[in-house]
Amino acid sequence: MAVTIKLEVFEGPFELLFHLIEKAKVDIYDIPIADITEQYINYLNMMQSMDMDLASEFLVMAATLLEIKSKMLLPAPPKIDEEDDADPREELVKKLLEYKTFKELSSVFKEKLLLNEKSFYKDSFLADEIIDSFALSDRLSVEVLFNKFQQLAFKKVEITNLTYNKIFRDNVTVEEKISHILNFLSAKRLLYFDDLIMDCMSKLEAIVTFLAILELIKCRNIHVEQSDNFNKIIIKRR
Amino acid sequence: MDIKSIKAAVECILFVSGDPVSLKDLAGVLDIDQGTLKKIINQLMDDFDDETRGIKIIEINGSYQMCSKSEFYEFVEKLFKPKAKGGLSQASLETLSIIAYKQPITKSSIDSIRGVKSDACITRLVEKEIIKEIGRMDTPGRPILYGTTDNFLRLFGLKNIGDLPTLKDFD
Amino acid sequence: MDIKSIKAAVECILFVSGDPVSLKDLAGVLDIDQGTLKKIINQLMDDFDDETRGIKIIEINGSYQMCSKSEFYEFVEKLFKPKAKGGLSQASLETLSIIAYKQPITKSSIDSIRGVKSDACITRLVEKEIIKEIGRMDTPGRPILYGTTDNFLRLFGLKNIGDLPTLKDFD
Repeated sequence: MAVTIKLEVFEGPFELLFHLIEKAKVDIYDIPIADITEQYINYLNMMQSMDMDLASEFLVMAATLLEIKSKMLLPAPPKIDEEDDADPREELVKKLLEYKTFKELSSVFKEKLLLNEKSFYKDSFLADEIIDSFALSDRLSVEVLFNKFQQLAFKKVEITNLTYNKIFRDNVTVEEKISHILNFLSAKRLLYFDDLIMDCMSKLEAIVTFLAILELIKCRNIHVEQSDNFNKIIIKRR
Repeated sequence: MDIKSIKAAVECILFVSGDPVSLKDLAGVLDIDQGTLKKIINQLMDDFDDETRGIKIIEINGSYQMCSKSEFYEFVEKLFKPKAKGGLSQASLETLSIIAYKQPITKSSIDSIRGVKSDACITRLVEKEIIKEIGRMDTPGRPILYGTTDNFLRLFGLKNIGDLPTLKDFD
Repeated sequence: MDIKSIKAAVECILFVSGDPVSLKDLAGVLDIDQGTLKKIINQLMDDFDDETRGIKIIEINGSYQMCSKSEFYEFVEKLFKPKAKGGLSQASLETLSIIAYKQPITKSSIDSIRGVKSDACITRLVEKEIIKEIGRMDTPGRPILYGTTDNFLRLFGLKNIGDLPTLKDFD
């Protein structure tokens, strides 16, 4: 993919043209097209390292300006009908004004965005979390808990001499996860990190999965990318 | 149910939901007609204007949502250091403002207004769920038509698309 | 900052947090002494008692949290159709009651009191963050010791673990 190099501060030909018109302090409805065209082309010449994609747009505009300039130099053709005496600059001016409107509006939007960014929303509760957002004093009462415990206590079970059970570890190993991920990647072009983690049955498995990913990155078996903050993390085979 | 309880119930529901809840759903669950409920919610929104309140209710496309008041941002920031939302570039804002006013609009129409390619901006705006594909144009190539989302309204504090600043002597 | 703004700021912070926020943190960020702030929060909690309010502030172990009033549960339930979980199963309640009163306690002790295996119940309670691992016993195998969480206190409306009904003629 081509690297976008911004031409000075100008995003595009309209922006540059506007800059020149404003700098020259001329009426947008009566642009001295010869002057502005010269300045515009000088500017293009000044810019040495141009991104090709952008450059073509700037060059198209240069051609448009030159065309308008030549039309204005020619003597006006004999009028065929009343409506045909359009100013050759008209189309360009119309486009420039339209662009200007949106450019101005974008600053209005910017202000609104800045203001609203300071407001926060609550994370949405999933259906099964709704219960937890209530102080369920009437649903899960302490009395219920207490009664349950009393009933159990009267069972008078021996609590001494307890034999401790073994603690079973989740037996997913990093090696297994690595082959699991590689298997996936041999079938699919890419994997989402989120999906891998969501598939895990336990916290430990999630950790093991993460370690497996780190190991695969280290061994240069996979390539991990994220296009922007909080976007999905994509895992690809190298 | 009296008005007081209705207000309380709406506050409760909006708090629990987090997400916007439509007037229709609220009216249905509270068993009141939408017109009456709308009036009560408007009153409730005024109640929240009080200076002892740190939260507010906003309206988006006929739905309501609870959010914090921006005046207290400094405290929230100090306490929770919220993740930067990563604003929008000038180019994205330009693209967005064109889509907002001209929707439904194709990429090539946007490009022609801006005078530059808008592919990257559009991709970013779609990812951020600020704009979305809202259809296809019935012309060769069936180009995608873009429009704004409810998230756009929320981000920019607009009730609905009619709430956009009006375009003056233009078009 | 006047009292009104402090109340609003606390409301805002608790709303954004969702989780409990300690008096200490609140006092720090608002730059007020804890004693004064505690009085203001108590006033604020009274304000929330009003019948037009659907949410409230609860105190848990010196922290404050915003939650919805349970009176309105029916509406929320209708609206969001939560999975028919209805809280906790009998087995989970039994297990939880043992842990609440006997903490710290190992799984095998729980099993032996209940007379059945409690693995599934414990897993579910840990997932719901009602109980947690609070340490290991210094015996062979180093078994996990379980105890209740702050979430447990919140769910049962307790300020602290000492608030549990006392066991009379037992133990």
